[in-house]
Amino acid sequence: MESVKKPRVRIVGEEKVRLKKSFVKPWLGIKYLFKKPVTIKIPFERIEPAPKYRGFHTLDWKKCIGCNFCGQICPARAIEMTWIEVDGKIEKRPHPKVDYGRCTFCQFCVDVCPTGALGHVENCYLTTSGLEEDLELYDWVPIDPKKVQELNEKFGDYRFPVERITFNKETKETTYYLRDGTEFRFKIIGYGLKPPAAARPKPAAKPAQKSAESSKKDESSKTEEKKG
Amino acid sequence: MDMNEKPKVEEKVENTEETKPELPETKEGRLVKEILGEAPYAEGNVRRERRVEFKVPPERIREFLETAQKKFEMLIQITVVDWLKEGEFEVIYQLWSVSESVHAAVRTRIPREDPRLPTVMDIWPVAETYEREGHEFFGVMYEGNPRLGPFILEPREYEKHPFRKDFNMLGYVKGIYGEDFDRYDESKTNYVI
Amino acid sequence: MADLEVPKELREEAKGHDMYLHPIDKNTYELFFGPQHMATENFSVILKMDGNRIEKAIVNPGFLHRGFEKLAEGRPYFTNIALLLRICVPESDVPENIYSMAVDEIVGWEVPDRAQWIRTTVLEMARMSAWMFWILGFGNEIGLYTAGQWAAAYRERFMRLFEELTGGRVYHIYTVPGGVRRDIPGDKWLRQLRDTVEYLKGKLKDFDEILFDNYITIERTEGVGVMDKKFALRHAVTGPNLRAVGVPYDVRKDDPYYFYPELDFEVPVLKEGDSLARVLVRRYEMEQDLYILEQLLDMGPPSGPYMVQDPRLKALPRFKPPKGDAYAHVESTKGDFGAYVVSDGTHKPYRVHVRGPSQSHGVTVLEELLKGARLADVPVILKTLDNCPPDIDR
Amino acid sequence: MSEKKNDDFISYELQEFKLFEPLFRWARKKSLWIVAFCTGCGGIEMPPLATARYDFERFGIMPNPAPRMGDLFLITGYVTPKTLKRIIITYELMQDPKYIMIHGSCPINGGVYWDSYNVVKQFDKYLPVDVAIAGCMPRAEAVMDGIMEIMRKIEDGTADSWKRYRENYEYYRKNQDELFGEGWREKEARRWLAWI
Repeated sequence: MESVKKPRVRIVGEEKVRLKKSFVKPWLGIKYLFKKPVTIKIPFERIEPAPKYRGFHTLDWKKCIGCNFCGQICPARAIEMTWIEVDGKIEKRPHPKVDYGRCTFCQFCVDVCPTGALGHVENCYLTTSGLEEDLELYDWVPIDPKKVQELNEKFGDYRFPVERITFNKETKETTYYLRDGTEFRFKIIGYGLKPPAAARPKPAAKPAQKSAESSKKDESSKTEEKKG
Repeated sequence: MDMNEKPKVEEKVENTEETKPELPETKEGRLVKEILGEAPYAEGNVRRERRVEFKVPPERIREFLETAQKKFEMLIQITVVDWLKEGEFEVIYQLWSVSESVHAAVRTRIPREDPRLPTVMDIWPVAETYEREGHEFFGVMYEGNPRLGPFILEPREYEKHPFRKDFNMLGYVKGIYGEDFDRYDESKTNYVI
Repeated sequence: MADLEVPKELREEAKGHDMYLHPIDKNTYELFFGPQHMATENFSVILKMDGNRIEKAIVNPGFLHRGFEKLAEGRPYFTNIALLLRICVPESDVPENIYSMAVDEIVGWEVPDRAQWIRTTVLEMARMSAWMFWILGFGNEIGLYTAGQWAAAYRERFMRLFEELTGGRVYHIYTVPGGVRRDIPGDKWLRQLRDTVEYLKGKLKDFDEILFDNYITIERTEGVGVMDKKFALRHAVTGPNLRAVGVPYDVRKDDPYYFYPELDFEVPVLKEGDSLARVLVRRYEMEQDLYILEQLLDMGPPSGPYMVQDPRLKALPRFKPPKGDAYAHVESTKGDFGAYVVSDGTHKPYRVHVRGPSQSHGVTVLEELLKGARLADVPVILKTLDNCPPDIDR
Repeated sequence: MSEKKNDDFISYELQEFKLFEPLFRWARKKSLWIVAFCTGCGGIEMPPLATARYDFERFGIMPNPAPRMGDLFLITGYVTPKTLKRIIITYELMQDPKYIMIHGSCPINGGVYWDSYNVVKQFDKYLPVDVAIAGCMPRAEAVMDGIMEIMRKIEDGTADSWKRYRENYEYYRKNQDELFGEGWREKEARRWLAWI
């Protein structure tokens, strides 16, 4: 096996790699006693995440067209399209609901969003207690980036913009208690690409086409499920 | 798309050749020729620079690997690919030659029903680990390896050989963790794409 | 000592209760090392001890098994990046790169120069931060905690650079088939990288003083866990562990990829094959990695796109490469990290097989090296082999 | 749960010492010892936290390998059934009061491994949880934030996962047995003995 020498590989042996063992040298580390520590004293000091750090999502509800590209690219199947009713008015398109119990913060969904409705901010802190009802906070329809920006400016820490989410399983009414005290209520009337029964009769042309498409897609997803 | 992909692979070969001034084609070619000279039952070809592959019938795989061992010192990996439609397992012994810097994929196909292969533990002792893995995830029997059995998995999953294509993962997960293992109201327990 | 055998009546009683009593012979006993031990990182070795000597060791992996290869078969090509990088946590760029390289080869993409430069830099940065992590682990195992404290602090510099470049601290999800996801954030970032390289170059001398020259390190590692060349090759040991037995095999030299053919660096080789040799080889490689980063910075990023231009990329979730298969590997700090990808023409890979370097040196080699070692040497052997359990489990 | 058991654990906070309870809480908060069983990938953020950069020893937190001396169990990432067995055994070895903090997506709802056959989907079905933090991986600062939250909760007495585990032991035990099968503790021990 001495033939392994190849012309391009520059091999360095013994003489350069080996060191001398020493008693004295380790003591030289003492010099760092007199230097400024690198520690970030967390409650008193803060380091900010880098710009464009992949944190929580934001969603411009007006721009979102409900195409489910984000749901398709998601490696964790964290995104579910949700039909929403705000103040008695049903949103024309479904919006993605992101589950931080699954999200990997890869932001591929942001990359593929065709209208740029889905975005992300640098916020990265979300701490709750471990009770079932507190963990509801991890599943939300992202709110408007402007609102998040406003909250960030107000509080200056990179926390999750919502403090508490209550979800009534019977009436499907969801309330977001934002950090600045405002409440944001809406009703979730269904999931999936297909408009739910409540939404179908009211809007006329567009959702009907949509439903035809989506039913096709649903079928394909079902076949996928069988394969998997 | 499918049509113009094959010429592209060949283009790649030419491109990589340019980066190295010596004649790489001859190096791999000579190596393949030398091995095929000793083992005429195998087929061999050069994929690209530093990549060669062999096709060997399963009965003579041990014999072939003993021959190949003289040139390829390391067994990098044993990959099992489950071709469900053909009803076959493709077992790929990936070898690396330290002296020649060539990667070889030695392919053999065995039936899916009764997958048996002789062990190569005595040629490369590291094969023990790879074979245990292949046995665990695909159920390939490597005859002569004494340590086949649950290795990474626990016995419950081990019996299922989870990497086989006909293992229904979602169904299995639903069986263990409950039909609706999603915590939230919208149950995301199916695939979207 | 013969009296220690289990009394007959006790054995009978145990039988009635469906219990298993192990006959005790002499001083032999079993010791479950891990998965809670800090040196093992979710990995367990069952040791059969005779007094302080290990008679037999059985590796018991699988605490981190998630079935990556099966999961990857159920997800589209690009999405798999976000999944596969979790195979190697300390240097998550390595699985990203091998997978991307293999897919590039299947599709036949020629990755733009700028993307190649960025990938090379990212890989080297990942190597450097993984070395720092290794110093931390190794220092802690032999009781030199100071070195670990420093190394963790220096690693944060690279973490910050990664954060600015990729948007993630540990999981970068940055290299994708066909290029990278973001461009370099600007010249400021390059300047910061150069500063960090310069800074660490100075600090390596400190590490020499406190860790590598240290009397304690040498006493603890010399002559422990010796392999010879034939053994290492037959067991497919790669990376620094192989270089420590005298085989100058480095994927960056032997199967060059990206910008490595244009870079000039040395491959350190020692002949002893004991733990000390493995440590020293690693120490020299740190120097070389910093030197490589310096050369890359001198070269400067080539201009051009950072992602391959292909109309197929518009429908990202449904991107379909042609049929084919490819094997790609890179040199990680643990050794030769490879991925074998088979495509059947659909939008999901047919099979992805990842070869983690610890698969070869973490099971059979470890079992062999532990035989006859003392209990106190177990962490040293584990750390100098640089065993990474997720490689084995996947 | 029978009242007898309830009495049992309440007797831990002895009536005679009720006066000193705030002092005990303060002491517990200031000396959280972590069981150094870093499961899953989040373990990589522990060394920066434990060393010079973030240095949680400022708060009296210390990684400690012995479960008997530990107070805080960090579930740093996904949990496979094989690990979960060890986690449960380790958790039961720990002395009361003990706290659990879960990191990142995976223990909450499966994370990226939502369809994996070998990853536990909802950790709080098997063991009670005090604090959960989001992120994949959570940044070191976010982990710090979670630890601060636990300290706050210990001080005002709302960190009660260990009490919940005692009160609802049957529920947790049932879930554990459903996942691993009846009698898994004895079986597991025997399997490894037979192995050697």
